[in-house]
Amino acid sequence: MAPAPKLKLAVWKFASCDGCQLTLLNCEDELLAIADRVDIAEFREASRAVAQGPYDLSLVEGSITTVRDASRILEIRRASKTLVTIGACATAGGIQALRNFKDVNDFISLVYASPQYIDTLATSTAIAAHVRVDFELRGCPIDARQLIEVIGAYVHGHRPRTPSHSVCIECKQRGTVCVMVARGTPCLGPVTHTGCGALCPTYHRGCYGCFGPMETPNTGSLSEWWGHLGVREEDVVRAFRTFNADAEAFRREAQAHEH
Amino acid sequence: MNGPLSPVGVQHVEPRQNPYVPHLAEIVEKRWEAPRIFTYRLRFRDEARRRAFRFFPGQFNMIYAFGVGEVPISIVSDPEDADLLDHTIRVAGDVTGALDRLDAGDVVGLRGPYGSGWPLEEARGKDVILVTGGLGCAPVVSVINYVVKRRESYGALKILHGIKTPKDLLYRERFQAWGRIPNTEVHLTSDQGDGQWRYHIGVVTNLFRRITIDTRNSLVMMCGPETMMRFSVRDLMTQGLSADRIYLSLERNMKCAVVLCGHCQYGPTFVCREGPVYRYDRIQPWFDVKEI
Amino acid sequence: MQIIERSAFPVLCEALQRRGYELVGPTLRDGAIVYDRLASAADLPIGWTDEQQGGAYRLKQRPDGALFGYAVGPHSWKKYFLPSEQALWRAEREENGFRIIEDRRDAPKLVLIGVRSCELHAMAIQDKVLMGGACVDPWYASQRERVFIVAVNCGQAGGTCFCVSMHTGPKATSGYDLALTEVLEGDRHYFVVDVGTEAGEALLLDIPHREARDEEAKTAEEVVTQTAKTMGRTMDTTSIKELLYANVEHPRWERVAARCLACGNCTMVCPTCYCTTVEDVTDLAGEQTERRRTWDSCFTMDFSHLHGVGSVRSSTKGRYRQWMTHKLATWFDQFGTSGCVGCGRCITWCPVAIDITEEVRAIREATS
Amino acid sequence: MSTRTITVDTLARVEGEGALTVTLEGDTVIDVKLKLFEPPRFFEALLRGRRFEEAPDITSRICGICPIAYQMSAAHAMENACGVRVDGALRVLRRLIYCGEWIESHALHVYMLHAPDFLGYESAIHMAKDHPAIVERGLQLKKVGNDVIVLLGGRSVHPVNVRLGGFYKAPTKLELAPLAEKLRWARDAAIETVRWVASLPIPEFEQDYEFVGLRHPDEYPFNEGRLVSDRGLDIAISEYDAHFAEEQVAHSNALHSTLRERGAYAVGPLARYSLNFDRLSPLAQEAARAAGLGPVCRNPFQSIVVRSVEILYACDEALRLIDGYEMPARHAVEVRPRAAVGYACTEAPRGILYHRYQIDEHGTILDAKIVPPTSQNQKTIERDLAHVVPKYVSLPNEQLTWRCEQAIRNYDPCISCATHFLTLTIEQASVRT
Ligand SMILES: Cc1cc2nc3c(=O)[nH]c(=O)nc-3n(C[C@H](O)[C@H](O)[C@H](O)COP(=O)(O)OP(=O)(O)OC[C@H]3O[C@@H](n4cnc5c(N)ncnc54)[C@H](O)[C@@H]3O)c2cc1C
Ligand code: SF4
Ligand code: SF4
Ligand code: SF4
Repeated sequence: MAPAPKLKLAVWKFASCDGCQLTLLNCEDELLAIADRVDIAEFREASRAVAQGPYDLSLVEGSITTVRDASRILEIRRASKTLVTIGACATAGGIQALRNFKDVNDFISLVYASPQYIDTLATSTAIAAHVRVDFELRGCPIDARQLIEVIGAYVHGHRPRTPSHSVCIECKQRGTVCVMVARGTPCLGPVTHTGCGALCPTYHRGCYGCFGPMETPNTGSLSEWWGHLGVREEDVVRAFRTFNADAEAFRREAQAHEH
Repeated sequence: MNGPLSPVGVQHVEPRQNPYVPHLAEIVEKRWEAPRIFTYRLRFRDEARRRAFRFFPGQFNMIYAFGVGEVPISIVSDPEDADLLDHTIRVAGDVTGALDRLDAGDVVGLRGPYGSGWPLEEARGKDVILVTGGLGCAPVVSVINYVVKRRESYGALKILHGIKTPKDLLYRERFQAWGRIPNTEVHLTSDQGDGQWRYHIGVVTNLFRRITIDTRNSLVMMCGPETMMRFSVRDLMTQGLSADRIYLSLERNMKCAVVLCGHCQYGPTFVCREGPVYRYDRIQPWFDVKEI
Repeated sequence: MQIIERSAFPVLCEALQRRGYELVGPTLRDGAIVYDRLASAADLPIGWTDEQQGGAYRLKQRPDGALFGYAVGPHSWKKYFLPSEQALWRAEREENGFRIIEDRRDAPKLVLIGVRSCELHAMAIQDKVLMGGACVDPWYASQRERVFIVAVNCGQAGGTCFCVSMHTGPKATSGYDLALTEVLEGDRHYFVVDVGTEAGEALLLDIPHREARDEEAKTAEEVVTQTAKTMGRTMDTTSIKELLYANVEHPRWERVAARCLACGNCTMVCPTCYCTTVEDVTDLAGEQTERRRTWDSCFTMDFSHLHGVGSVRSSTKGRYRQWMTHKLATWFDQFGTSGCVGCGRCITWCPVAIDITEEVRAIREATS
Repeated sequence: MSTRTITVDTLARVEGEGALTVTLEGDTVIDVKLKLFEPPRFFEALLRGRRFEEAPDITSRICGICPIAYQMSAAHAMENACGVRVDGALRVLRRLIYCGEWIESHALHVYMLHAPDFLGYESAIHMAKDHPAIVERGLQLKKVGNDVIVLLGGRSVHPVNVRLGGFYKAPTKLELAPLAEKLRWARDAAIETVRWVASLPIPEFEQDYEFVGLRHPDEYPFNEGRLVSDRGLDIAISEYDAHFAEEQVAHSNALHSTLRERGAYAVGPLARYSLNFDRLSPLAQEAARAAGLGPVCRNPFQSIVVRSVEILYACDEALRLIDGYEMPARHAVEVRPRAAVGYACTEAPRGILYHRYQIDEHGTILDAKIVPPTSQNQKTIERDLAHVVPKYVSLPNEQLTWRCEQAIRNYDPCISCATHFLTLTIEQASVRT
């Protein structure tokens, strides 16, 4: 039972807030152990040192929003044996994908004095829309325990064990009281992918869906129930249109309520 | 439908023992059967455990790979020689993948035996018809080995095996060898043929027309994809075989194998308790229902 | 029948604490009455009640100082016997293989305060599942041996309760050390006590109590009868197993599946649902691993995953049918009892108010 | 005269993506370009039409390193618009969670991003090989900061508990208690940190800045105060736009923030410290003096010391806050929308973060403006570079480049923040395969 060989890791960034990469640095207790087990070949946020590819494992943060990035991700894919996307930007386009529902030129001129200089694509898209992705780790931001699980899984050669059921199951496992049933607070937990530890309900707040859709999201039934709770149509649209707005199930549900 | 209907192995359980803890077993030998299919010959480290271990063909063990997980795998060796336990494993996903990375001398966790076995006592003196499909033939290999070793106690042995394409044929030599055993027929069929395929072409149920089935003195044992078994059962019954003469081995997701985790429910039964080998009439109402 | 005055109730708790028991029982938290550790009887939700409907639960203040004036909440006692997470064993890599280590400790001594009749039945059902077979869940068994149960006969039915239909309440009939009926009459506030075990009897000796008068015993009886009359829900259980077996392909399954979120809440809150999954949790170096068991639900895709097949029950229809049929039908064949005690939790805590009694009714009506 | 160029294709150990080009003719710097090619994400535009209570969660996604700063600026600006003040224990909790962010962000910068420069390591992970105990201390210190955020906010990146008017759920006094023990350890570790960074080889490099920061009557500033400078600026936050402007600079196509009357200015730890030394706790002041700092510090390379002093202050302050905490009666004050404009400026770890929102009577956001610290410092960073390069011009390119990077990292620039409004220059940086 020889230990697995050292894995060559690269961390890449596209349009994002850096929070998912930071999650790796936030594994304070494990960081040096990780550095022991993997060879960090490229991780700009943490190191000047860069090593040439190919890489065994590439962690990709951020969405594709420019022509340059659309070609850069192709090169990264070619250089990576395994490519894992981390976070809502990389798996669903992130909050910046809200532009996908509007005319991007309006956005540019709102923010910039000289819009003609801006090079940006009309959409913000997930990495999987451009290249083959081996595994998607959800969350805005990702969860540190899950990130360690993913790295460990590739170090030891099995698939990451990150369940894809609803937030509710984790919520109940923690013994949290359901905010929707006990307070009438609209909650996206039943259609949202687990992984955060059911944070929002624990803090008495409805889940806002930052891990994106769960494995079999019945968004229509939930929206209907929200209607009984007094949530207006436009607020249903807003709820599905945040950090995972362009994830298919959420996109469809928002569209269904947009009049 | 209480209690198992097929023989159950001697399960040695102490009242408050932790049923999830496996025993360590050493891989004595790793033998390749086909690409991505291998047989482990395992031996418990603990001598007392080794001595106490008794099983029936058709039963399974839970095999544990360090740090990855545990999976149910049938025992294919002979029950009279329970010192060394053979398990034929097809590399499927995580756990079987991790098992594949091990080799002779390495250690796995092993607990069992669990579930029901094939009706080999009842089959004495009768014809035994084995129907298998695809890659799911490991459990019936134990029957073949058992019958072959006690050849005179059984009637005709008819082995029907269906695959999708010729390249899915595993153990070609073994099939050929079985075919040479007295009073034994082997019929192979492939859904599609190719230039080299010299056996039948078509689905496995077509083979029923190739053999004579003594409906009063035969037991059928089958194992394979559920769809294949569904069609086979239907065909055999139209040929006059009664439901209580058909046995099949089923699979369901399994976590504990000791009726504690709920995963392997099959209608009113548990595959780890009433199964994996079921007499067809006992599950007949459920067998045609989707998503049971 | 004995009488304990309200004023002596804290003494009962203290007497148990003196015997080395930790108190667990209902208490207010996060907008609901949950089960948790209690420092003393003062932590009970005194003067509170709940209102329950499908998908809705609200706390309300009561005009009186009742200690147990509410129905069951989101938690069930199973969390103490079958915790949502349990380490089964761990292992360390060694020169020639690995070493398995079991860290088993004795379960703590707990006194469960305010256990309802349906919950006692739920425990009896889980006893069959987790201790009645060839293999016993040792953690469950160890905790079951180390509890003292103070049951309470329900003085009020919840909006989603149907124990009367399931023959599991509202009066506790077995499985307790002491069973109390809380009586509030004008300014009198007392408990009528049924003794269930010798341990219960011995405990009584430590606290002020007296023999109940006939009219007191009758009042207590009256409380329970009244509760039985006001059940929030009913379910016709006549030949229910046969009904469901005959209707595995009923169109109603599709209709409920259209509403069901497959979120799994119903299984999590159900006091009898016991399904678990097991996973290895490993360190990065791959030197240590722990086998960890967690609550699972038949509503997840992974639950019925088979390699090469995917999820056997990939449709919500298949999963809801599995759940309900298990509760009300297959459970009988598997364990010789119903899997449902009529506590109503799955109705209250279903985020979209799917109602098991309603589903049974729909299938029954369409069939007859 | 010969021309020499220093280029860094992708800056490392900063948050976000940027590049640097310095062009020299002989010993004279003729051009400095700090290009931020992080793609823009249009936050100000996508906020339009959203509801006012969404601003804290949405804007926190501008930056994963300082989400609290965004949540605080957004919440305060909306409360300002609606005429609500958050006081008492809720205000205490807001200061406390900000302390957490300062500790985590500063510890990250001091140990993981900046210190390796002084000792010549590519990264803290490389540094850990020779100095394991130091790096471990830094990680644990950072962790205590995160622990504060996690307890109050649920998670360290984009915490979920902050809302307009306060929190979704305020902790009990008992729940806060375990933090105190960790913070006491952290305070000691911070004292050690100040000592250690003061011993690093810090270049002499005094610069002349206009320091801009918040000033509060009796506190070291986090969420409130007037906006002041050491050259006489003293304004209410609502006057920000009258005094500050974004300027288009020909060489980089980037918008730089400037003071209308006087041009470049500096925000961040140096500015905050120099404007508010008298508001630091005695322990922090003492540590600063022992480390050789005066009440004003104009050497950007010493920012690592100032940051460490601020870590110490944040630990000290957090302990004080926890000690005096009583759980509030309500988790949040009600904030009712009204048609108005709201302003707020808070002290993010990297300096002031300005938010301005216009909302309508239903709480719909009509207009948003966000000015993060890094864009305010950008002009000052370029100026520093123009002075650093001549000073070290005799160094070989590789070392001079490193020195330049270090000078940029003095500011702990956060490019993810900056580019939500900065024009970008596309650099063809390719993947090394
Ligand atoms: C009674 C019984 C006997 C079996 N005998 C054999 C045998 O002799 N040889 C052989 O190669 N295979 C046999 N199998 C199938 C074998 O158990 C699966 O191939 C194996 O579990 C796949 O695990 P994995 O981790 O490699 O795959 P993954 O796809 O990674 O599966 C993940 C997990 O799901 C569960 N799971 C997936 N597929 C199955 C399955 N078919 N049955 C039960 N659990 C599953 C397991 O817990 C597994 O660890 C048998 C299955 C059963 C139920
Ligand atoms: S199925 Fe529903 S009513 Fe029945 S015991 Fe479970 S939670 Fe209670
Ligand atoms: S209903 Fe589902 S979760 Fe509950 S015990 Fe049955 S199979 Fe398990
Ligand atoms: S019945 Fe209700 S609680 Fe159960 S899975 Fe469906 S939606 Fe969730």
